Amino acid sequence: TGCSNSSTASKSSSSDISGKITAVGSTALQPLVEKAAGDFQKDNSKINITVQGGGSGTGLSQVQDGSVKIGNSDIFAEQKDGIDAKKLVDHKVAVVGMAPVVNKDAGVKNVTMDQLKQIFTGKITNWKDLGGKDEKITVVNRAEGSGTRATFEAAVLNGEKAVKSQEQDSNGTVQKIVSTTPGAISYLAFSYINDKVEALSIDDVKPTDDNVSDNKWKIWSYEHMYTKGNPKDATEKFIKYMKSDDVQKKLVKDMGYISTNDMKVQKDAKGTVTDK
Amino acid sequence: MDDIQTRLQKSSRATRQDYFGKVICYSCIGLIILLVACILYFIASKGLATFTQNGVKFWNFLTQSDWKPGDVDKYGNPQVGALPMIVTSFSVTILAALLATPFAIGAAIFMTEIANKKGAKFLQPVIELLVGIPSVVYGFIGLSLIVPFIRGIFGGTGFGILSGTLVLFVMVLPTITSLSVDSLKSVPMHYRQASLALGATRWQTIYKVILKAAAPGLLTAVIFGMARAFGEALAVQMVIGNAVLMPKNLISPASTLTSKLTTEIGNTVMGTLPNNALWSLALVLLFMSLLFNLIVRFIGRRGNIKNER
Amino acid sequence: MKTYDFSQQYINKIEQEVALSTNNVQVHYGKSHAIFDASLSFPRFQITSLIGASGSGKSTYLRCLNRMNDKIAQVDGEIIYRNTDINSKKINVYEVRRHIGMVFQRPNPFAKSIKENIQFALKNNGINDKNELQKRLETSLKDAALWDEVKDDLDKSALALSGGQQQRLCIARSIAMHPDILLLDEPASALDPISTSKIEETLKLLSKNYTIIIVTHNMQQASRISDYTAFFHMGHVIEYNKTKNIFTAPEIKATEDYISGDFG
Amino acid sequence: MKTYDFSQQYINKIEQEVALSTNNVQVHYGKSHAIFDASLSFPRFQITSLIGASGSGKSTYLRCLNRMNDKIAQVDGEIIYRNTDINSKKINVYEVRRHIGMVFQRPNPFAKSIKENIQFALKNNGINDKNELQKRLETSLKDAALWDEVKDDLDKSALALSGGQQQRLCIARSIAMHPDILLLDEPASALDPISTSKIEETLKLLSKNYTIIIVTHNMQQASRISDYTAFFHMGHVIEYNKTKNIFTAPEIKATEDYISGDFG
Amino acid sequence: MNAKKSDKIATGIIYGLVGIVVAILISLLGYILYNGVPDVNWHFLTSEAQSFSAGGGVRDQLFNSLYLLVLALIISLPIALGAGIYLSEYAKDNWVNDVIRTSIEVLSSLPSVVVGLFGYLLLVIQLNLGFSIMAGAIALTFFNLPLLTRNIEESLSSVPDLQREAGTSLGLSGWKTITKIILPMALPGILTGLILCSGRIFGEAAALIYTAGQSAPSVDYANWNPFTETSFLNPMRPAETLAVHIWKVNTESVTPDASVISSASSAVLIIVILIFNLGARYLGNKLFKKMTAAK
Ligand SMILES: Nc1ncnc2c1ncn2[C@@H]1O[C@H](COP(=O)(O)OP(=O)(O)OP(=O)(O)O)[C@@H](O)[C@H]1O
Ligand SMILES: Nc1ncnc2c1ncn2[C@@H]1O[C@H](COP(=O)(O)OP(=O)(O)OP(=O)(O)O)[C@@H](O)[C@H]1O
Ligand SMILES: [Mg+2]
Ligand SMILES: [Mg+2]
Ligand SMILES: O=P([O-])([O-])[O-]
Repeated sequence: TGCSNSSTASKSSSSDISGKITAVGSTALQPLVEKAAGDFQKDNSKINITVQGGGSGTGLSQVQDGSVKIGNSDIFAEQKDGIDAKKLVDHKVAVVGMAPVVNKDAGVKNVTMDQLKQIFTGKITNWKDLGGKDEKITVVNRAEGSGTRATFEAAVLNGEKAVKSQEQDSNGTVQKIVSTTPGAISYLAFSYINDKVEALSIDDVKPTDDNVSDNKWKIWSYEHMYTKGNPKDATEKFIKYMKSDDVQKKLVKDMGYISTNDMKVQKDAKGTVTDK
Repeated sequence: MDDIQTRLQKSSRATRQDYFGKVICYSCIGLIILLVACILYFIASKGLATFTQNGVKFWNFLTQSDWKPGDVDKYGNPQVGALPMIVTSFSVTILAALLATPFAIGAAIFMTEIANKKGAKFLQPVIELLVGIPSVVYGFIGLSLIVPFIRGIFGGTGFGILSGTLVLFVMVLPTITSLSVDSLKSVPMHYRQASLALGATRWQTIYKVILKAAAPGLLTAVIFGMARAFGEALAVQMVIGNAVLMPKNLISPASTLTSKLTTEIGNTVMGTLPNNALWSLALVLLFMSLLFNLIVRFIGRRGNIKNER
Repeated sequence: MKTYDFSQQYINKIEQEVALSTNNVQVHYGKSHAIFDASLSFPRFQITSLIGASGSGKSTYLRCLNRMNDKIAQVDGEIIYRNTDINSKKINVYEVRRHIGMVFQRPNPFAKSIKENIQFALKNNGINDKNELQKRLETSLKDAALWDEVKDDLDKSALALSGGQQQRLCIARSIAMHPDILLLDEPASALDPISTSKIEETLKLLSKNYTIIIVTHNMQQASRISDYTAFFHMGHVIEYNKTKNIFTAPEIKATEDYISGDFG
Repeated sequence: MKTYDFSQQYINKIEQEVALSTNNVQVHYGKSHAIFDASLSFPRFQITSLIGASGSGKSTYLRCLNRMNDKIAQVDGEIIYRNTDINSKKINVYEVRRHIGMVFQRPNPFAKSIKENIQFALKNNGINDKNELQKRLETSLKDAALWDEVKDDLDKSALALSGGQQQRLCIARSIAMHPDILLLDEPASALDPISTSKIEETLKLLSKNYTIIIVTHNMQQASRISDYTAFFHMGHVIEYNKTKNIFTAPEIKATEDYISGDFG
Repeated sequence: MNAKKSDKIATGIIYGLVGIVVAILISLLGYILYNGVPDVNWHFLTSEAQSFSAGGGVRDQLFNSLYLLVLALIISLPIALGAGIYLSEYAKDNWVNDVIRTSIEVLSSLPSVVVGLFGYLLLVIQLNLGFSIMAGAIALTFFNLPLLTRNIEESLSSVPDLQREAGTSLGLSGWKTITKIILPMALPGILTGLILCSGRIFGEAAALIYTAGQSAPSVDYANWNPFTETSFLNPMRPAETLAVHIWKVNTESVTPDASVISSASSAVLIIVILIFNLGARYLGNKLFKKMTAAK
């Protein structure tokens, strides 16, 4: 569009770099990037950043096509069919932990990893088998292809297929459904867990940031910002800003994410965890 | 010869105005046709790719009930079976229309034939107001009121076709009502006079004369209502359960074409089978609404008296 | 327009049996007063014409007689039919209209076939016998001088008829109900002379068994067919008398002026 | 209906200047043949009546004369106006209609004020002078015998007028355009005798400067005002002659029967 | 008495149906307003939205909704008018026009997401409009066109032919007759369609997520030059509408007071629509009276 660089002359700027960045993709990451972009533009008024959602799949395919500068994703590009990960450069900007959540009246607070797997593959169907109430288990899954689901299934299901069940595509809806449907179970990123739902411990490990940082809590993933090839100019500057302490120490925590700097381990695209 | 004679032969301002008007109108309709063609081409090219490029068999797509476009079954065929969603979409649309039509037409009759001016004046803006409530809001109200209500009465989770139908019922009610009001209003006053003068009661006049004369318009209203029900996603998605299962009853979780489409589209990569498969759903949607249209048109034409001028 | 003294009135008392009469009927459209104190009696089995200039209130008055003004205008006063005030709230208006039929100035057939136009109201009134329906269809169309033109095409839409044919259909539709009284509001203003004279003959014949009240602009028509004539002027009934008297020796100047205006 | 020999015709040749004439005009509505071979010449500055039974094609023929049947019916043959065949494709129909005005059976004023009804078309034809507009408004309303009734309320909606007033407004609207020829399709069928006679006077006056063709059901009207009369029967022009001759000594039996039907 | 009885029964049933409809309408609106209105205050209406802290408002979203409405109507109304006039005045009764009518109706049943994605690929990417109000307005036009066109066509056809004859016989062009005589008479009907469309624009989320976008960058309400980046009138900026905002806080937001924002926004939306509807009706009737000299 023709009107991107005509106006900003009046404001003082600490940088000469100008340009227009569009970042599209993961809805989970969107608020963080949006807020960071707002702060960033205060000092870089010649750089115009548009942040949009659309889903990780959209983010990855658009950045691969070159339609946008940055593709936000909850999963590794390698995990997504139809994406040529070699063309893309990964910038991990945060870590997010996920936990199984159940409706409060299920009466269960802790499960083993194996029990969890059996619930989601449809082998355990009543909470009383887990020491809870005599109530049918209603599994609420995330949409196929969602980053959260991919992470959850990689950590829990061990290659087995999930039972056919309800599916929802957003964290907010899942949270609402689990909190209002008796016997419901699903999983959420830590940031969406509140006191209306019960977050389960697994094998007596609590879902906390600390437990994620040393991989005691196994269900976690990175938030990625992908660029096509190495980022240049404005994009490079913005991504650098995302990784800076300004963002990592404050915004990331505010949003309920874990800073990559705090992690004691690292994970690769195949899910192998190694010490940092 | 004279002035008038030459003017008869020459074009005038009126001719130019008419030409101008025609150009405008034809270009507008042309633009719309172009747009429709574009969208159709776009959906068809993506939707058909599932069958042409990804080798899914069309018949399996229509008749199987496993939907996991990312995976293959034990014979190595992609699992792209849309039957449960087709059935569910049909069910909620038809049920919602069946439920809403009597209410909508009742309300429309009330507003045009029975109520005094004040009653109609009050009802009209209220009904139009409902059109503007975002789907999400309907969805959330459905989730917080209708789903627990159904759960309380019928047991189960409360998610399912019934909840979807009820939400859609409320959503299409204003559309059908206000379009019905328009078509009832356009029935000439003298029809009512003629019928009343013959000693027909108000109901006989409404039922046998007015509704009959307004039938095509009422059908159009219902079509638009069904179209809205059909294309609705965000609200239905929250209350129908979104499980790709053959609906066994009205209260088990199910999934419509649109809810599936909306849920998954952002998580798939353009050009891959999971993405194309979703566009195939959109294509089915398009065909279904075409079908509805043709059926209703057919009914409408039969109900109409011939050689009217 | 000349000015007359509207308190001047000549209303003849009917000595015969009265089929319908009005006492002090007043009509208001909102605030405008359209009919002032109309008190007339219509003799049984006779034809009465209502004449008067455009806007004088003929249609308004006529429409009161079978309650067609309900909801449109405010009608006060009494309308007596069979010893009952049919202008009262408690009255079943549908029955009133069934016994007091009406034909309008502009033809208003339904968008249905010719046959259905006639049989619609009959069926509504519980006449379902095929033979009876067919008989009424035929006789009413014949009486309205339409049968010959449409007999081969009874399933054609009524809207495909010419204006004149449409009006005759409306008359047939009314006659088919076998009403007691027939009100007609300029029924022939859209008809050619042949159809008009046929209709007039029909009305003449019908008047053996029906009481007929007709609004007309056509002085000849009024003098030809009607037994009594009422002259309306600006909402007032100025003169009411035997037609003969009205046309040959009107009592009031306004009537005379109007009548002669036509022949002048 | 009686059967006549339609090949029997008596068409009088006009010796005066001719304002408009048709040669072998045929009209088809789809497959139905509504006008057969109508060839008539209308004398300048005279009034010609078209009479005939309902459905005989009078309106259909009249509507051809200013191309109002375009799109509705298939019209073949020649219509000659100012040495030009105005039934040809190349003709500017808007100019035709501007010079050959028309008034319809049912009053059709625009849903605008009385004033705008008259001035709308004038303005569209480039008449923007305030005085001229005002003058035409006044004279046309006066000519149509409506001025006195509406002069205080020219901004009132035309739809609030009575049927008769509406029709007179439509006549005024046409006259205001200063047409060359004026076509009227039963313009007085909705009018009372006083307005009718005013209109008739107007037409008489207008015929000094205009050529007038009028469809009417009213034999008296035809005989009172018109110089020439054409009798239509089932789509054929049966007889065309001086009005005097038609009404006193018709050449053809069908005409005689029709005329006398009215007075019979 | 049979007919009279059935008249009574039918009237009773109609009253019953209307009663239920009214009950639904009232309770629905009551529910939304009851939950939302207590949280609507001046601060809420005039402050910016917050991503993850409480106390955010809907100033920009509210403005965006209205601006988008205006733009969408500016684009779709003329096209729908042209097309509606074509269908009611020029279209002959043949199969071509049947196909046109059907395809317009089919267009109206497309799910919002599909239109949104189509708009995204065509407008945002292909035509390089970016996520912008303009792209959103054009996408919404796809929805509006069928409903508006149909509505205009019907309103025009319900004007009696006598009026067309009147115009034609005075030597007016068809176009003048249609625009100056028929159209004003059809105005009340057209208005209904317009209001319904506006409702749809206010309430639409799915199609806008991919076109107008879901972020509301802060804009300068003092900058009236629509060609500058920061102007609130700039049609090329991304713009989250109220409906999209409601969707976003409900689905993905981590704002602590998400439910408050959502219900308050819904209430605001309803009030705005109400004001808009009444205003449109008032102005429409005034216009109608002015153009037709009706009292
Ligand atoms: N529906 C109405 N609302 C308001 N005023 C009306 C209505 N109908 C008629 N009027 C007015 O009442 C008066 C009487 O009208 P009415 O139609 O009874 O006259 P009429 O004698 O039948 O005239 P015409 O011969 O033209 O039919 C007129 O001034 C007319 O303008
Ligand atoms: N639009 C039309 N489509 C088809 N047929 C028509 C149409 N208009 C008129 N006709 C037919 O053409 C014939 C002539 O009709 P026309 O209206 O010219 O008769 P008319 O002499 O004017 O009758 P009237 O005195 O009743 O007005 C009639 O049979 C009529 O049914
Ligand atoms: Mg009258
Ligand atoms: Mg005619
Ligand atoms: O963050 P998601 O990809 O699971 O929506």
